[in-house]
Amino acid sequence: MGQTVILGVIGSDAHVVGITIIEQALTAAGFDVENLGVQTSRAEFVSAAEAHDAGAVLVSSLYGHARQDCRGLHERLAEADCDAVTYIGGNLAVGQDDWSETAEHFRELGFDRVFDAETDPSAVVAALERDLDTTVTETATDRVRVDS
Amino acid sequence: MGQTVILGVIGSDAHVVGITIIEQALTAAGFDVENLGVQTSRAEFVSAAEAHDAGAVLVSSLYGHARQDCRGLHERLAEADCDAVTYIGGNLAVGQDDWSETAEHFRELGFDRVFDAETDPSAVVAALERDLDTTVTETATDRVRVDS
Amino acid sequence: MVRDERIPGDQLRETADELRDRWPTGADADFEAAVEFHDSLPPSKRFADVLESADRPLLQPRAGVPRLDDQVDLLRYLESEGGADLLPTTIDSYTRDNEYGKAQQGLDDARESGEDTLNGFPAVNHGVDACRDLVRSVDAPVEVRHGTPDARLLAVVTLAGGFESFEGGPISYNIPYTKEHDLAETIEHWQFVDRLCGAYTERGVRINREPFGPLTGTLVPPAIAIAVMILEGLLATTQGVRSLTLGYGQVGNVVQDVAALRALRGLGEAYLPDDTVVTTVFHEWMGGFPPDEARASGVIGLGGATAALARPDKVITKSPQEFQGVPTREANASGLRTTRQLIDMMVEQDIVVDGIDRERELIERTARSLVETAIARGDGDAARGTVAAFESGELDVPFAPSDSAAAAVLPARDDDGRVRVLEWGNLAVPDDVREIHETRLDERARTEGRSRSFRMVADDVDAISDGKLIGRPGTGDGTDAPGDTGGPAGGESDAD
Amino acid sequence: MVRDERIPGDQLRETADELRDRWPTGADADFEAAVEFHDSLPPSKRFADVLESADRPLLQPRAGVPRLDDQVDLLRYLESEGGADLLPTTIDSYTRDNEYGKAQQGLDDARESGEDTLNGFPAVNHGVDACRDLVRSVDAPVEVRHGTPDARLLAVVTLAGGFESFEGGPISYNIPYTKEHDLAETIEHWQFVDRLCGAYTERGVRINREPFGPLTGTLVPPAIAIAVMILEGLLATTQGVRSLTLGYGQVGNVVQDVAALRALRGLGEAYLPDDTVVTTVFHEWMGGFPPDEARASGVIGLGGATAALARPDKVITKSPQEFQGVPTREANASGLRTTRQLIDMMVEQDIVVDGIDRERELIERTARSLVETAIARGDGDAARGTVAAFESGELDVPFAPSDSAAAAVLPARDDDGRVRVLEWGNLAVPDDVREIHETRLDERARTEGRSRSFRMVADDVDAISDGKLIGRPGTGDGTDAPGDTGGPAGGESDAD
Repeated sequence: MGQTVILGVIGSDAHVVGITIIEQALTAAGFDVENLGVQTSRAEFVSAAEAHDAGAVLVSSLYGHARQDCRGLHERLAEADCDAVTYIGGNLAVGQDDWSETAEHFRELGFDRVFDAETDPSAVVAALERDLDTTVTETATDRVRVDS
Repeated sequence: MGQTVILGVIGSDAHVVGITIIEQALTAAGFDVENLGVQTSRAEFVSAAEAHDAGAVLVSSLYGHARQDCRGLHERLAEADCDAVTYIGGNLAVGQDDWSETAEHFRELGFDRVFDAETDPSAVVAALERDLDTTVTETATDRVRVDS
Repeated sequence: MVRDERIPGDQLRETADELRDRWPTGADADFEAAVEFHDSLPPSKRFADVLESADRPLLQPRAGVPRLDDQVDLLRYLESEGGADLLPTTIDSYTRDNEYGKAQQGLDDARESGEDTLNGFPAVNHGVDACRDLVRSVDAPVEVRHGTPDARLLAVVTLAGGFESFEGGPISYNIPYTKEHDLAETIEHWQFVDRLCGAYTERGVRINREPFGPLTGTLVPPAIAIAVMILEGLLATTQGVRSLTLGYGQVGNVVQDVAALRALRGLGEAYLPDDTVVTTVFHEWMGGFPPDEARASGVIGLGGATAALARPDKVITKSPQEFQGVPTREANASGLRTTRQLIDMMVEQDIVVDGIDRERELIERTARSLVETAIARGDGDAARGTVAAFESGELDVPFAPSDSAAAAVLPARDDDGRVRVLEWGNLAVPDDVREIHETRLDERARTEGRSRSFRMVADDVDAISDGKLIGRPGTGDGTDAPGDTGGPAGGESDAD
Repeated sequence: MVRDERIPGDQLRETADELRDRWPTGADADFEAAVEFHDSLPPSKRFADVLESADRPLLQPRAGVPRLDDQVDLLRYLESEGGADLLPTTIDSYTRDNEYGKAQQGLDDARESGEDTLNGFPAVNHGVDACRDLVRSVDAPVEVRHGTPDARLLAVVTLAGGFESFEGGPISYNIPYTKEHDLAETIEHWQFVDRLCGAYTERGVRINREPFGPLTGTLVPPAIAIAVMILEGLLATTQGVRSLTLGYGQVGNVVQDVAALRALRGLGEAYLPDDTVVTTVFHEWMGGFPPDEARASGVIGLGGATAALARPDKVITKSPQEFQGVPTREANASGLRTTRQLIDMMVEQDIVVDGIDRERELIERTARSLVETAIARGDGDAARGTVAAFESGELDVPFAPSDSAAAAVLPARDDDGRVRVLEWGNLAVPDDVREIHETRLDERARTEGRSRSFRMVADDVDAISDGKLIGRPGTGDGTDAPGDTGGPAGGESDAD
């Protein structure tokens, strides 16, 4: 497992502000980041993870269709022998669903961590530092939201 | 019948802007005006009309209780041998009543002219000039509202 | 004869005892117990301290319903959903007329039927304990807002009940509100109220007093409002008031409103004793509102924007339902939040508008002339002088229904929308000030191709409710603006 | 290779013929008949003339529903109840993706079920006659608003259908809207659209073109938006466009917004040919809105106030329901009326704000540098240069999803709330301009006691929806503001 972090907005979603900020946070924290941008397909996530020997795949979704968009992603990653940790974050369901149920759903799909849209990027950085067991530049932990 | 114009807001009504403007319009047109102000009782209208040998009594009402407030006014004016013409103007009924019905009601009470709240003061001036058969300073007829 | 002199302590007690006999609840208004109750309140309910230490304009709505539990619910709602920083309790009309029997009937009816037949909270009838329950039940400080010429018993009960701010004054709650109340007598009544506040102040309970700045609420020239504020402030401080919030009602011209608020603060500090803390309150537009919530929100938005520029200590907000009378609590909270959004988006911006100092200087010079003329008419006594100056018309308020005022002054907007004086009556202002006003009004007359006349006044009174600032000919001519709900556009709003 | 050269007439006809074969309704788009239809329209429906001759800012909402009769009703409502001066027809997403088959399915579904499954008016599917019915059914001129990278067939049908204004452009409808559209190809597509407008113009039907100024709608530094407007304006005029409305989206800082609108107009007139009439359009805040209609009305109020100061030719209004997506027609009309009230109350006032010229000079200098760098990269050719400058990142748009832009630029507000550049990427701006931005951002960092970092960006993106202008630490931290309807506060709004 490498150290590169793959980042992208899945499906037809074009919300770019959130991953732009996450990218900045990860880069500032010393990670190698490959930002696939908005409207990224499952296949693009998988091939990027393969090509970069990714340590982590971070999926963003803000437009409410994450369930459909993520279906089969982990199977394809497994087929590609990718052992990267996977996170997902954003507005993960349409409407006012119960969050713990939503989070459980995505954990069952295979995501190692599930973040809501109010998550501070520093929380993602901290999680990655633990999960990738790497030493990176120290980062402040000001609360910053990533809901867009 | 004299030429003095008696002016006042009847009942417990305290809306003063309208009669202030009417007073200005009449004074500018050359009339002698006795402004009784707000919260004027029927009795006060009658005694002022008597005292000044009024040519006209102008009643203003903006708060919706004109029907009750005017009841008996004309009988008392007659008792006092006052032959002044009488006008009423303002918001003469609560809510969105039919105007022609409202106007008819006040004519039946004895008012010679009935004006709504959108009336131009110059229309009142013109009516008085006809009714009092007097020559007064010419006045412009810009449309001015008297709804307050 | 009324004099601007401090009421002796024994006379205060004697009058208070007399007043307390006028209605059964008066008996519970024990001064010592009241001081103890105030002392028990947390710092967050100390009205004067909260207001005077704020680092941004605090927002306060108007609100009053007859029943205690409803009033508690309403105020809590305005705190939580409106973000109100300071709370009001608006008193009903019967209480304003000292008709406690009728107020009782209304309160009993409301309790029985569940319907509100009173237009406010009858605090005298509720009595001291209910007032304390109210004060205890909310988080923010609460002020008594009313419109009562003789508010002595109301003050005795509500101050004992834990309210720490009291609106009104002898001029501002007489001249715009009543026809026949004698001004000298009203001054004496308010000397009692102020002296009572002073008595609390001496015991460490610094009651905030707030003269009502908007007066008749209709195109009041700023200098007139400010002169009244200064005179009421002088009368109040004589009686021992040490926390004074002077008021001003928005006229809608940004430069003039900012200039007026600065003049108000400046003259307040210049004329009032050093041991008095002077703050300012800005009332969002008090004249006629558009009969449409969207356009009303625009009027409120301009109020918020002006407050962000002028930074008064407090803003009294309006609701988008202003046109139709008493707003729902939701609309009331909306007005608070629209105002808050404007202030919070603008208050950190460095927006310096030209010409404010020049307008401020004009306002200050005019207000000084009015104040000093009044004091001179009383041979140095502000109370006697106020009565004399109103009698002579040297001090005057446009559209005042009171027999105590000449009401000969008529205002009109100039070509820039600033409120100027069209008819002066006997108003005591320097000739050069008059010339400035007349020149400005002539400019407007030329722009509009008509002569300077009362028709401008009539047009201006309706302009904002018709969707404009200035009543130009050919606009506001009865053709309904989009969103107009029909019905005549009311050009006058009941003061407060 | 794309070049900024006029498409020859025969090539225009050839491409038009090809496009008309792509969907059955194309056959009805006969150019001569279209010119005749435009000639038959009354002066009040001539978009360019109405806009260019207005003596006050005209208001225009956004609105589009699938069915023709509903669209007619909606537009009539916005005219009569909102007082809209100019009307829109917003096109659905399938049409924006050139998926006319899917749009047809959506339209058929809407007609059958009565429910709207499309998010706009599928004008290509409706065809020329239906568009003419729409234009005939309303009183004001109508513009096509969309977001389509390849809008050629849409232009063929809607211009033949009597629309006289067409929004968008090769940069502004690519960079903020799509990921994979090639910029050079999009420029070629828009050269066709502009050339078609030019063909109408030559025949006396002066079609108005409106590049989309707000771009990504999220803290776009004014100079970047203006540079894009100038480049799109140059490309359009090459093709014969003679009525251009350049756009700018409110950032919320009054001085910067007024300065930007003046810079936009000034540079538009400086760079574009003399025979082109340049007007400006101000978009009310395009970023995230507060999840509360009252606070949203406050944001709209600031938009109206800014428009009153800056006096653009047109204002695109927002609705108080912006947070929840497509507004009801009532809310849409409300946004119009709130804006109108602010403008009409303020526009006659002489409000001169300090510092606008200084900010304008900074914006103009920066925008000139961007424009001239782009043109230089194309050896004098604006089309080639635009592609090259975006590829090198010398021209860049923050938060751009497009692969054609570096999207390396990151904006943040300074201590006064003005949008500055935090991360420059390769943006082609003079060193002294960079220094000014950095100094200002350092000031903010000092005020907030934190380092200049992307965290400011994240905080600023959410600030207005959280009720502030500047994202200070310790504010907007997830504690709900009064009136918050719950749910995460969306920091981004879909562009247009």
